[in-house]
Amino acid sequence: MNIKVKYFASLREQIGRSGDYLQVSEPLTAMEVWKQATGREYFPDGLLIALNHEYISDDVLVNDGDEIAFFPPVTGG
Amino acid sequence: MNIKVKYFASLREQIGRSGDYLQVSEPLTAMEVWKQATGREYFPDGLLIALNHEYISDDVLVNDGDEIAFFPPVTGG
Amino acid sequence: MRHIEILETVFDPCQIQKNYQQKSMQGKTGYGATASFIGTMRDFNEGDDVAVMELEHYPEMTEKQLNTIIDIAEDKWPVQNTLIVHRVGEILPGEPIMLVVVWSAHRAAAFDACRYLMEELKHRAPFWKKETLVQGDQRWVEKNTDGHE
Amino acid sequence: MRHIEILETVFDPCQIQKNYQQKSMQGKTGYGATASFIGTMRDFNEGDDVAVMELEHYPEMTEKQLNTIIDIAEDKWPVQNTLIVHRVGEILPGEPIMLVVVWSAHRAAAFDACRYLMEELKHRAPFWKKETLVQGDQRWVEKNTDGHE
Repeated sequence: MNIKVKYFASLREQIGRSGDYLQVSEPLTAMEVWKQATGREYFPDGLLIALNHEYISDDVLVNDGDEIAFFPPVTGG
Repeated sequence: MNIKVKYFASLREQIGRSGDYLQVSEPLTAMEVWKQATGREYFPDGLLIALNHEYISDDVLVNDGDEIAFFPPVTGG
Repeated sequence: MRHIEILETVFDPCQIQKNYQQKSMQGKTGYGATASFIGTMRDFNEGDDVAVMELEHYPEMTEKQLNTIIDIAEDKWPVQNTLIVHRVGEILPGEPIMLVVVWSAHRAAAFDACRYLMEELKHRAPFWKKETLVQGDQRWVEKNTDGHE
Repeated sequence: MRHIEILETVFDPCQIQKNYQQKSMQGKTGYGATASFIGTMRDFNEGDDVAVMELEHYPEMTEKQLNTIIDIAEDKWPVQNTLIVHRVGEILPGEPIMLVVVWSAHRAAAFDACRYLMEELKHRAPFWKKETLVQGDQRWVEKNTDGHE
């Protein structure tokens, strides 16, 4: 199973890359993806998660072929 | 004493003229100006009054040189 | 800053907004928000097809009332610049009737002031509309609809 | 009708609004109200002088989120047409960042929908601003200010 992971803005800079390709053997929650992809236990306060371009909470399951993104609060407009 | 009276929109059409010059011997209230200028006792519901381009109520005194206007509800915008 | 203009001929609201901003805010970069409203003549009103509209006003009072409502808006919000343009005379469907633009540092002030000016203009500025219906009848518009209809 | 555009170069909001209206509403005379909002880059933020701003976004998600908020606005109000334009990339003070325009038959719907789109865009659309101060420091804008500040 392949999961595409993306990071944006200040998080991208902190992590030092714009994304990861994760190979896993079973569906993971968004939080598990975060931990595996970044190697970090701590999930920053206020960090947002989008699964296939829709906002989700950290307990939603991520499946094969999904694109998941982590990013700080948005500041457009 | 001279008072300039103006009528606008549907009121102008009903009265048949756009204004009057009133010559009076003492200050009158707006309502008295209305009656003398138009010859009408009845003051139509919702009619607005402006004295020197500011809204007033019908008991305000009109003085020499003033311009008073009567008109229906405004519909700009 | 402010500018009020009463026009007897058709105008292009986007172009006027652009030209006025270029002229009046040359080099200024402290405003972050511009809210604008354009009123356009519709081809219908109260269920009838309207062919043409005649807009009458009371020139000296119009100017005074519009200045007063801008004064109040400037007291209530940190408005940096205001533009009000209003047509009078014969107006055809699809033609702009009025334009209100407000520039401010922040969007809440720009939105609130623009809407306030719009509502107050409708309530206080001495303009009157007379419609000629497609069938030929003429009628004065009797009452401005509420902004929160 | 709707149009969403993400631009990497400077744009003229008044001109875009005018061109889009001419193109999309040719011959239409049923709309009476056009409310618009332009966000412009200020030369200050949180007390500091800003020299330049870098606007990053998440392209596929941006488009999807903007379509969703227009869907919701169309459900809530009788909106006839919507235009949203947003800059990305390097932006200088005085340059426009975004434009939201709503066309409707009535002004309340146009104003309410325009403001709603503006607020929702700020809350949901995946854009991020990084400021370079005049002194040379760089910083990410951490939080969008409340629309009712």
